[in-house]
Amino acid sequence: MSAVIQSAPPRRERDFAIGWADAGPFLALAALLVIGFLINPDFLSSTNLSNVITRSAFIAIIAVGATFVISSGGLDLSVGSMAAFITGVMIMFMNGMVPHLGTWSVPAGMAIALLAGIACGLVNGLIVTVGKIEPFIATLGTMGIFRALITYLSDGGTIPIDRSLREAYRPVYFGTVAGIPIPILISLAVAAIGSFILYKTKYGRKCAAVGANADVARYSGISIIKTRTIAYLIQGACVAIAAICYVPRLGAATPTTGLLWELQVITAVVIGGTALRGGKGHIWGTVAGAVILELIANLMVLSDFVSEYLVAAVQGVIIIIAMLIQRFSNSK
Amino acid sequence: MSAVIQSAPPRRERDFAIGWADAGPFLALAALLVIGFLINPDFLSSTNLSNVITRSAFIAIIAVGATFVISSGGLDLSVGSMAAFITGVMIMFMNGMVPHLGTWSVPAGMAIALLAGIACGLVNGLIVTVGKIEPFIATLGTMGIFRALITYLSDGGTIPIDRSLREAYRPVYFGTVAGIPIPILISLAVAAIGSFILYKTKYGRKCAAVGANADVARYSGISIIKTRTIAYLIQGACVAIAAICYVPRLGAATPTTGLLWELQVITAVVIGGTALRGGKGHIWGTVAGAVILELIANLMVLSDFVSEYLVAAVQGVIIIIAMLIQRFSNSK
Amino acid sequence: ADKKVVAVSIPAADHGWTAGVVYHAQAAAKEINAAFPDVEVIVKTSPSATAQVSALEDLSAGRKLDALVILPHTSEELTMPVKAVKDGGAFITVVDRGLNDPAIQDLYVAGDNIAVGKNTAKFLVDKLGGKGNLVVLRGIPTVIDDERIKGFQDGIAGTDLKILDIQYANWNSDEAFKLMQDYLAKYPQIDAVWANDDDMLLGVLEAIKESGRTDIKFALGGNGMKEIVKKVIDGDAVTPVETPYPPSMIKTAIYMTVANLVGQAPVRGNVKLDAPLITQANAAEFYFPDSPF
Amino acid sequence: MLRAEGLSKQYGPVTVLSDVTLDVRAGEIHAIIGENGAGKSTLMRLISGYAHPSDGKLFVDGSSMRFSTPHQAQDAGIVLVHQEILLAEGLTVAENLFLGRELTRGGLVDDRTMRRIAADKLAELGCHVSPNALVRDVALADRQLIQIARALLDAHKLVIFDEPTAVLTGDEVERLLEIILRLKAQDIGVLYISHRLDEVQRLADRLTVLRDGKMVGTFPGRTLSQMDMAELMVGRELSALYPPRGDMARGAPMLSVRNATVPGYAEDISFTVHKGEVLGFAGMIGAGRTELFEGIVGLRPAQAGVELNGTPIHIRSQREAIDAGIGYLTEDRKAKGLLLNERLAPNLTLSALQRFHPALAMNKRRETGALDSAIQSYDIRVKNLKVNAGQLSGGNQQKLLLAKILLTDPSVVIIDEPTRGIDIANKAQIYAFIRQLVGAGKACIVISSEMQELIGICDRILVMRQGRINGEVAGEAMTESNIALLATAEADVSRAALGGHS
Ligand SMILES: Nc1ncnc2c1ncn2[C@@H]1O[C@H](COP(=O)(O)OP(=O)(O)OP(=O)(O)O)[C@@H](O)[C@H]1O
Ligand SMILES: Nc1ncnc2c1ncn2[C@@H]1O[C@H](COP(=O)(O)OP(=O)(O)OP(=O)(O)O)[C@@H](O)[C@H]1O
Ligand SMILES: O[C@@H]1[C@@H](O)[C@H](O)OC[C@H]1O
Ligand SMILES: [Mg+2]
Ligand SMILES: [Mg+2]
Repeated sequence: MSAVIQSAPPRRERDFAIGWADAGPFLALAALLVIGFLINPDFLSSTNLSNVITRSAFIAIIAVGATFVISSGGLDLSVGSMAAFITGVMIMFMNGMVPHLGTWSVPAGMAIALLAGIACGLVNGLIVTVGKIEPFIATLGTMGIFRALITYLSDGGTIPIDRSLREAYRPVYFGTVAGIPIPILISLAVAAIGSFILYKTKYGRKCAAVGANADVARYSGISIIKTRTIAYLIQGACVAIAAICYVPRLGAATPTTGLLWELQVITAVVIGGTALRGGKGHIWGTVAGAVILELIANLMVLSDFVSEYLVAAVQGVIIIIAMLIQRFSNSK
Repeated sequence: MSAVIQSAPPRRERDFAIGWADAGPFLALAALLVIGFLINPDFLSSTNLSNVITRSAFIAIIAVGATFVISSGGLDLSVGSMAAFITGVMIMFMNGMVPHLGTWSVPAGMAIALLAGIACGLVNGLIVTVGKIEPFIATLGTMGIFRALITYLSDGGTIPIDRSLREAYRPVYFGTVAGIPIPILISLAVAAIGSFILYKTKYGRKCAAVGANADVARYSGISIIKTRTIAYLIQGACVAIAAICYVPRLGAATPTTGLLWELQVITAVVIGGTALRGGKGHIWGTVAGAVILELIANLMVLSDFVSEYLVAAVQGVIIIIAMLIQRFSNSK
Repeated sequence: ADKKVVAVSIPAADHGWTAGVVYHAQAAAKEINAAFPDVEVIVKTSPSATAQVSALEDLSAGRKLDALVILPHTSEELTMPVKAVKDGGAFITVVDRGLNDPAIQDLYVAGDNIAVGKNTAKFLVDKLGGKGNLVVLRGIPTVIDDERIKGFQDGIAGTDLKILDIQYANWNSDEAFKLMQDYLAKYPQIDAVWANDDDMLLGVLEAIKESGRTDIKFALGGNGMKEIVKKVIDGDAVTPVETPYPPSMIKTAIYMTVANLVGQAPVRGNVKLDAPLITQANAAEFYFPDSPF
Repeated sequence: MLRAEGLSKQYGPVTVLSDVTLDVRAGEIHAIIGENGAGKSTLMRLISGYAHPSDGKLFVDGSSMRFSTPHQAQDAGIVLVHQEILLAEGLTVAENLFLGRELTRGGLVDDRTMRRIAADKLAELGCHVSPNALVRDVALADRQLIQIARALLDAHKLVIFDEPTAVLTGDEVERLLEIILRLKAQDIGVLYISHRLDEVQRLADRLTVLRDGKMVGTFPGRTLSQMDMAELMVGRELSALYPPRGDMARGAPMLSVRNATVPGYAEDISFTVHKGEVLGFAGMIGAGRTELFEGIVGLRPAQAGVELNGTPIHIRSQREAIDAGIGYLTEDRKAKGLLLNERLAPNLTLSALQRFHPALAMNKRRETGALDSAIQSYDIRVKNLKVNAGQLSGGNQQKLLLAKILLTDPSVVIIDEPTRGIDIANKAQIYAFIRQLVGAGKACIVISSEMQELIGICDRILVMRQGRINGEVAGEAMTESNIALLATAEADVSRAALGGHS
């Protein structure tokens, strides 16, 4: 039977093609940079760009985690309040440890933050997978819970980081390595690890399969519960990393820390090209999405012709236009 | 092949199952009433219940519209700011008309509100369908736009309704017919019309079909663009009706009117049993969902043992438990 | 055993200042409930104006209120609902953000927002010699915010102080940090910054510190947050003054309301807390290291 | 009545159909045959408005037509029953049947009438699902019947069936063929695609053969033998369809199942399959075969005592089954087998990911190698390796799925409908393959709705009826009539008929 003559040999897979479909968010980003420059040349100044990209790091880092969750068919509305909660727990722990550990309480606090993040992710994951509750509702519930916990921990006020730790910890947000701000480096590292996991490991395949068609995944011997739960764990870890970078910025946790971050995070993921209904995730697109959002906000301040009342409107319009650019560039 | 021809035994019917599956939100509602009574017997007093249900009317009315949008596979994050925007436009129009129309400017204002709502819905619908932008992003964009517009219209302050109209307009929220508060009657009417449209008309079928499987719908000659756009129009009209009921309660439009309603609305729809990924919508479940949310908030006020800081946490926990009750009751 | 019921309705702790309000309200309730056996003070927080209206309905549906102490989320939206409570026979105390119809309140306790803006402005006019570039961060769209901005604008009127830019940062330190970074990128020469709330000032200071810019002579806030008052005490060069707007005004209001109820002294009218400039000289009076705010 | 002239279709740089000319007369049954991937479904999609020709013309009753939507084609009287199921799973059977053309009374949808008509139409086809059931809950075969009923709801000039019988069993097939003959009698044109050449032989007035996207020719029906047709399709001589049954003695018990119960579907089922044996499972639609095995491999709740190579094992999930060496190939390749929007390689390796991850990272070269060899050994016809699984022709999807399961290297292979939609040449190849498997010391269970296929390749056949095993046939007793009897009649009756055998 194998003697069948095959008329044309199949074409080899070409990997560039993938890159092209992914280009949407980067094109939108480029367009934005050009527009920004035309509006105000200061926009492209290195201080400004570095400020903006550094600021986008939190959202980018959290959004890398969200790419996993969304890719696996989930959603997480709790990331903003989770960030606040983790920040609070971390600072309280560090402050408490100062008498014993001195500045070593900074790394100890980081470890605690990671643990707390993973624990929060686990809670979300289990409610969604084992409890079988629609992710939107489940994480809306935990969003309220985490937010209330930080309010409770802080007595509604702020939890400032101990003075003696400030200077030791400050560089994590304000420092640079080879001229590049540390949060940028961290977010690049997180994205690199994220894309390695998503594109190169078994788990990444499982994640995309579960999001694309849960039945097919199940029939292929993939545990949906495990895969989705792990995605939430990754999300929790990413939130913790973002919190770790965030703390030195203002040096305190407050009940408003991370407010509405969830919306920005989801927006970054979607602008980046990952579909909300699950399936293939686009880590680098997500990062571009996070930068786009922060650039738009920055552009609003730098440009002079928008009334302060209308900033949100112009922002909305630009987001929609950015999506149109992307849509347009993707439809060959 | 075989000559034996014998029909297979008829399959078991599953007619009851449909009714039973719908019962989930109502069971959760019942459970909540019992718990509420145990916590504070005042909870079941007719004044309290009538207050709570009246209040839930806005969310219920908007959520009926959202049931269409979500059923057709869309999502609308802009409803809260749309409500604020419509309220503002309506009040400004009414106030401006007082010299010419006297109290007749109230019905005129209502007409304008409806028009404005439908126009907003049209904008959302077209961006999503013709612009082919993921609904989450599109309506997040318009959410910013509507919010900014109301801030702009009100100059950052409030747009109060003209004193001379207050008394004429008041009954729309505070009046009763046969002892039943008018907003309850209106929301029942909206839900009844909604379920009529969704379950008894061709359009309703199209809506569910588009949400369940867009390809199949398209192949069946159903226009996805038209169907989804109409869903957004219905959503706009429902927001307008909610705004109309809402104005006499607060007497003004402000930049914070309707803040975060979108989350409550979506939660009501999902608690009501409609899946976020689209398909069959459950109008009455949605209404029950809206009442559940408002009851939980009410319970928080009536119960005394929750620290004010933890209210959101308890609310989150109750929402998750309500979903579990529902899930449990649905799995035969 | 007929207790007099005093309901306290305030916004949820959504930023530092409101957190202070919640703290002081709860403290007052605890103290009074312990001290006066026939008075019961119930504190309820609400995350939005709508929720606050609901809370009023809920509080008065269950029991008869003898008094209501309210810090309204927004003025306009709460006016009618508070009137409804008043019609039910309760004594009404309004705090901070006023109602639209002053006839409703029996007692009004508030800070002077116009003065907050004006006193800060006057200080800047004075120190900068009536000349210079300013940037301003404002809170959320409310009357309070408007008044402060208006007071400030009145204060610099007629001088050569110029407001280069004014934007919302929602009384949020994070947003203020970003906004200040962007102001710094946009304007090469800024003489002074005014954030109309200390939460925002924290973000502003961090952004200035990080930029290393030295052209900014003053960065001022307002509200009397303990961290900022401490700076004034320590003689900080960039933040040498502050205006008070103490969240403890809620406690004052609750005590006055209870005093009225238990009959020792009928209390009516307006109490306006001054917003004098806090300087190194008087700062100690305004410093409460144990308060959360 | 319908004339297609010089139709061509390209997807990007790939030509899948070139210059096909075809005409269908009223009252004619015109069959289209060809190997998997020959372009049959593509041609049908062009004719019925689901895809647009790159070149060529369509004439209906002499006037030139261009369909931009299937709906327009339907208005012109042309309707297609898809090879792959196209129904909205979240809606009920009746709602699907009438989707886009609901009956109304006084402007309102008239559910009662629609349900009644739906039930009648389905009963005509021998399908007894409730019109109120959600399509999600009905078996695959029933879904196919629903699709057919949907196409037959309105009167059309031309009805196109793309492999309507692939998922049906004898009973339903008979009924469908009757209905097709009735259409012909009503002067309606029928285009009929099937890999079951016996059906083609019975029905076709004329038949058109496609090979690799090109016309081989149109021939008068009934004059060609099945072997002739097959050779026209593949362009060379074919050997026997079924491989010789090895004279290997059946080995030790490999997998034995005791008292398996899948609530609602199968009860108290026991059987053993031996090393080197092909065990068949026959039964009518709804007999519960699929659910039985889904239960055994941990895909649905079930109780069963399972022994593998004499060791009792407890399987709670598909993963555990795969790891234990039991592979199950689903009958529903579209919804449960393949990620249609994913490339071929990730689909192939999805059940056996471990193998391609020697270390942390995936070994891409190994994966590409696996795809190459799967394409080679299963003869997957694909012109462009960049396509998604959903873009493969139906038969080639089935081959990819088979390759996917076998990549896990199971010792017991359970194949639910192994040759669904596979052309005759490849069927032979798959049969040979199954023989090869058992020859190599594995055991194989084949669930099939094609009795001939079971008889052709199995050593032994168990027949299920209403969730129970109703009898067993082996050797000489493996005849269609015996199986049919066991599948439909009470055990006692059938035992009597079989002379006490089993
Ligand atoms: N959307 C598409 N993009 C690229 N190639 C496609 C697409 N659809 C079909 N093809 C290719 O066209 C060829 C013909 O497919 P078609 O489905 O018409 O075959 P078929 O004759 O129906 O086969 P089968 O008997 O297996 O159903 C295949 O090689 C298939 O991969
Ligand atoms: N949704 C359902 N609810 C209740 N019973 C069902 C449902 N779907 C199928 N059944 C029943 O389950 C049994 C088995 O169904 P199914 O048709 O899948 O069996 P099968 O033997 O695998 O058929 P096939 O020949 O298609 O493989 C039948 O008795 C059928 O009536
Ligand atoms: O909440 C407001 C506070 O932040 C502002 O600074 O002062 C007035 C308050 O109403
Ligand atoms: Mg085909
Ligand atoms: Mg089956």
